[in-house]
Amino acid sequence: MLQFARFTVMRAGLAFFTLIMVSLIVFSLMELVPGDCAERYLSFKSSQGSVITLADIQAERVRLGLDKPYLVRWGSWIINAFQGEFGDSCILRLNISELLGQKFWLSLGICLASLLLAYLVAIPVGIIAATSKNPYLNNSLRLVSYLGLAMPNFLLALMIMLFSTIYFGDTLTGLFSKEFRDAAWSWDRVKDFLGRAWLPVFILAWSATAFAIQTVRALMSDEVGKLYVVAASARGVTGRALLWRYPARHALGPIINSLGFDLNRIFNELPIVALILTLTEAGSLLIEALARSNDQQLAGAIIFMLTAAIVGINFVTDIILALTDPRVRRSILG
Amino acid sequence: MTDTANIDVNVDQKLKEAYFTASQGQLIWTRFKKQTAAMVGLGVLALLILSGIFAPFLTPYDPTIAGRNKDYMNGAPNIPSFCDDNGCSLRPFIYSYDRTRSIQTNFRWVTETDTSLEARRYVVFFTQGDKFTFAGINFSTHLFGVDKGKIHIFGTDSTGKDIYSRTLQAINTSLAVGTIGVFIAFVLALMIGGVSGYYGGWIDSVLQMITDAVRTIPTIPLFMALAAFIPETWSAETRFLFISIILGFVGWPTLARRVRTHLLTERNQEYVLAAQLCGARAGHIIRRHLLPSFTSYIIVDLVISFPYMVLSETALSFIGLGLKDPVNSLGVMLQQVTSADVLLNYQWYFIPVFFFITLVLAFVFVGDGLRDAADPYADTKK
Amino acid sequence: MTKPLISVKDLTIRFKTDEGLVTAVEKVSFDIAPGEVLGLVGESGSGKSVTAKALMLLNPDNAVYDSTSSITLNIDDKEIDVLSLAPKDRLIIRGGAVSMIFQEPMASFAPAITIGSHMVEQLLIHSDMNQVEAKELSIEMLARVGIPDPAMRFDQYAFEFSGGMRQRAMIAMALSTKPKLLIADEPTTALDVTIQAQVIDLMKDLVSEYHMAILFITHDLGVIAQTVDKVAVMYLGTLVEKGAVRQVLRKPTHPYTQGLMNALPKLDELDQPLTAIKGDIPSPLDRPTGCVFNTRCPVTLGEECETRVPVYTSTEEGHQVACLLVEKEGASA
Amino acid sequence: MSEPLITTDDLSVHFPVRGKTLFGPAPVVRAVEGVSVHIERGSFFGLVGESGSGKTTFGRALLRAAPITRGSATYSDGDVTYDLPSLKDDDLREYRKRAQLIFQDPYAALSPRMTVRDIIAEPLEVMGLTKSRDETDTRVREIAKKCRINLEHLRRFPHAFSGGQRQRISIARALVSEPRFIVADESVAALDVSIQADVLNLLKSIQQDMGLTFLFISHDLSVVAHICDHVAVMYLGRLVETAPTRELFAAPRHPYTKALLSAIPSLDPDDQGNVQKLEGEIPSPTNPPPGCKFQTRCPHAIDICRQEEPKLSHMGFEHDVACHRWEELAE
Repeated sequence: MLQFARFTVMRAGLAFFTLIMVSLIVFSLMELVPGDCAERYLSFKSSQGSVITLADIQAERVRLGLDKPYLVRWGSWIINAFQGEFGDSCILRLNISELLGQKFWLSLGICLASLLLAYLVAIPVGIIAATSKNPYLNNSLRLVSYLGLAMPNFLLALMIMLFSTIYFGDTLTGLFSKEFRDAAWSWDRVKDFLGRAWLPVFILAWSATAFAIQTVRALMSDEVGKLYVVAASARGVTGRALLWRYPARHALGPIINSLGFDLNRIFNELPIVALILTLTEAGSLLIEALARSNDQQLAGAIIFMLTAAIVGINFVTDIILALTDPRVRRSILG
Repeated sequence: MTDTANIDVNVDQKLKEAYFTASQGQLIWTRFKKQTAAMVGLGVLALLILSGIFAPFLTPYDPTIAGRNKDYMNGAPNIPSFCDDNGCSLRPFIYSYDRTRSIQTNFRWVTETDTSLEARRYVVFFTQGDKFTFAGINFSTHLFGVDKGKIHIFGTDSTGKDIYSRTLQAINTSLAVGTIGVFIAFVLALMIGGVSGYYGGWIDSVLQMITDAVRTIPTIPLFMALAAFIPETWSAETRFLFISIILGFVGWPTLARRVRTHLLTERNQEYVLAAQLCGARAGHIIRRHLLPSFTSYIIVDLVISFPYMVLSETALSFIGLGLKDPVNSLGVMLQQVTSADVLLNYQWYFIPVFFFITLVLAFVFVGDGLRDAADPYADTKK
Repeated sequence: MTKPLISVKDLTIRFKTDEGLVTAVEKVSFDIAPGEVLGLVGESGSGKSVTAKALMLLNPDNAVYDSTSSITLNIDDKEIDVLSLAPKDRLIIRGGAVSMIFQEPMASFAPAITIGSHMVEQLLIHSDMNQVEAKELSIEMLARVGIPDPAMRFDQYAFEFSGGMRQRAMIAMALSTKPKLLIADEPTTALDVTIQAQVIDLMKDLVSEYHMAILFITHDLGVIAQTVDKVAVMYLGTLVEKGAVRQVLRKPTHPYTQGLMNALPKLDELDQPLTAIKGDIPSPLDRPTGCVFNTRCPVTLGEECETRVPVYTSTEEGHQVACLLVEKEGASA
Repeated sequence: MSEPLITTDDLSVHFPVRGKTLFGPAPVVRAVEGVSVHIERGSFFGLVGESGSGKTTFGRALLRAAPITRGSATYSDGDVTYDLPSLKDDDLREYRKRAQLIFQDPYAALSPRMTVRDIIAEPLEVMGLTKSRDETDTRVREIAKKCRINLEHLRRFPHAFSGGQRQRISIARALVSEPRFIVADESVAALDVSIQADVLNLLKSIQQDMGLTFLFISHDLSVVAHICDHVAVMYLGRLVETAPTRELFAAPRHPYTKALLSAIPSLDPDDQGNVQKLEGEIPSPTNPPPGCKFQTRCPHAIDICRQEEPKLSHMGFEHDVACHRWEELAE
């Protein structure tokens, strides 16, 4: 038990270290970008008609603490970030945590739902692909899963949207119907949300499923060929027990292990799908911050939070593995 | 009877000797050739790459605004035919058309084709047309064209640019972006993964931590953040280079991990120890043992990571952060299908989409086939 | 005369590969009586494992059994035609009346399932025991094969066992359903010699206690000498010699068996030089015609050996040899 | 008695265990602990032990392929003398010409990407022993002929060969630089019996032809008995007994050697062997028992065995044994 606690603490330390590394990378990249927050905000102001002088920019810099050395700023940024405080957005002048708040969690929820959907499909399909001896079934499953790779999410999203516009007259876009957009959470709003959220979830799951099928298939093919499966069938274990209790169970570990990186891949697609489906509630900020307004504070905060979510998932999956897989447990506990 | 048997034995013997003296590369190729899907993929891929490289020659018009057909914007594809009501011709032809737009047509373009014999436009080969530079030399010969007017076999876009010409050009660009991206990622991966795998120990641990940290950052959001700051003043070519470089910079960690794993397994092979026990220096071991054993894996890795580079470029261009006119890329082409108008009225915009899907599929199949062929256990799995 | 427990006749197994059909086993016939231990000896590529797996229909799907092949299992006055068993009837040869232990005990236990869970699962499949009874019997079996603290070991995983303990657990598991025939595929090859001695002792004890028949597969003639009643020598998919263990080891008659004996370093004859069998074992892909051993045989008759497949000649009661030379000598004598 | 080629004194090889230890000193595997042997010039020296006995590590330490933690090891062939633990650069490279290794696994030891000719020629090229390609080819052919490799096979790749042929290629590579000392690590263990005899005979004839000194590492006592002049037995990193082959097999003194000998199954079905069966298994080298390392399995262990580690004592003509009770037990 003590060793397990030690492992948890060490693993948490590693996650923490990763986050710090990530924050440094993200922060540095944001810094490398030409222009800083003061310039950006004031140039935005000037485009609105205000008259801005160099002195104004300098004053704004001092106010934002941009005159301090790089590492000091990173330090204060990271300390605040760990408290969930990202300062104010460059352009919108609003507190980022408030701005993101619920929207971030909605995005995360959608991504996790896609991940879940992807594996709900991929695990049975991958297992069938790995164990079936029918070459036609195998090849067609392979082709379908490759199509998932070759047909990018945004194209699929687009197609679905266009078709639905033409044939149903509903764009299926957004996460809420108009009447619920700014309403408080209620049962109806939840229903409305679910009625609309399935599309982004489905689209994000599309290529995630293709990836997941490949992973499951490869892992299962490895496991199925192992001697312990032959030994089990020599003991009279047959059918589903032979499949689930033996290779499937042992392939599960690496799958759980890869969940964090799968989430990473889904996050990759999120902004693009959000853009097409005009997921204003969840994704617009991302697009807005990243692509439109060059808001480095906001962009940094979003990327940092996404990464934190992945690091968190990786941490959780490692702990789950350590709890469930005796081999991992052994290597930890010695 | 015995003679033929002897010949058989001889042939058999020769085949065997060929197998025995076949190098790893030849063996991989033999195994690769057995996979139909991968071979088809390779054929398609070769075709696409070649048509990308020779795009200026294979296409009739300049793919940029310079080559546009002012009189045929958003025009439907012209399909050459051999026969019509007026009889047949050995030379394929298309018809002349006349496009009008007025209040009667709701301000839409309406095309009237003139199907009379005189209005036929015959397809001609090796015709002179727009100038282009290939390998530093100026040319103006194109594979085909028509004797009068213009031919657009995939139709034209809203500015009158020939979609066929743009598509082939786009393949070229996307491949180039992918190549530069993969190359940069590969060089980084080789350096970082190589150092990590060759030295091992704490250097390895630290580098692994950094690689893992970089790997957790979702690349496209990061990429968007970076690409968004590309100054508007940059030329299309500079943007192109910059985007390829960014693609390479975010793509290295996965490759680096694989390089490291290969290196670690390879380094502990007994034949490497045998060379060390001969007193071979690190340089000799790397050159003679590590690199050769490595190349097959690296090629597989590169081929497999290529479609992801192309996909990333497409995604970026698609949201308008990537390449811009006059540079055509598949992403730019894909971006144009985003309006409902296209689906309803100008379906030929979707033609490049199929090229894109085919290109990615071809890469995936070839990569898969190569991986199976290079897998040393492929034989024992039978 | 009692019926043999299992009777293998003309077993021919080919594998479908990219290079066409590859013959792994050709016309192998042997019987095992109840309580008898038959040793199957051969080097790599001799097809001994393929033969053993055929008894449990464990060969991969690309294995083709020749139509003349038959494997008959006689249990409780019932004759079971193994090769035509439908998948649902295969329980009897898979852990029921026939059990198997493998060369690599580490790889034959699933790494994330406890030893006990493996054992209980098998008992639940093959008997009408409940979970508690199955666990009791499993612990009892673990104790019987000499595993200390069996109740604790029951809940451990294969990687927590040492090599010898794993093989003991494997034996305990194989015997828990009281099979009539135990197939032991190189059970001691992966073990150190002192551990091998322990396992052999254990197996000898268990044979007399459970009165079961064993098909013992190994490449080690010493192990054969110490464990079996009868021996069958395989070379490149063919049985070249079979007989009682004393007959075969003291009077090896087939040139291959003789060659094996001469090639084996013996502790009590340190001065005798080792005589290798010339050449290499041919690949199953180019199986020699005629007598399979003709490419390496020191006393080959030339063309006749290359063209004619020898039939079995009895040199003494129960001792059979497939060699043209022996055939001729027998005829002239 | 001829001069020793290799002399070790108290040779030890320790490896740190790589693992997740944040606190406290890293545990150490004492793979080889305090081994002292003499390997005479021109002898065939056998090293026997079960898995985990440290025999492979010892062999590699003599080739400087494993780090020597403590003790001394000297190589002396009459021309040169090297102190192995302190060998540096040039001397080390010179030593590599004189000492070579033959591996166990004939499949892993040959690079699949080089032809047989290139594999055998590699040491010559690396060590700069030949000046021209022709000279290299001549040397390769000579040695290939000696190892009974078909000269037409030189342009083939290793995948064309069976285990026995590969092992001959491996031997040719080790011999091409004309070394004086060869470590053969389980070099016949992976081979079938009918092939094994051939390779053993080849090794023996080459040793006599070229006047080589062999350190033959094996787990198989009967093979060692046949080919070696002198045998050393290792258990858990320690040398427990060493003697000329005849002497050792006729009168083993250490209880472990006795058990090892009696565990070999006899070819005679009626010879059940004199019962000397060992209980238990070899302990882990990370956590060896106190006192005599064999005491956990020794049927004769008494209190002193559990407390004090026995020293190697000289008990007769070149016959040493490390046991507290060998004298009583001999009676």
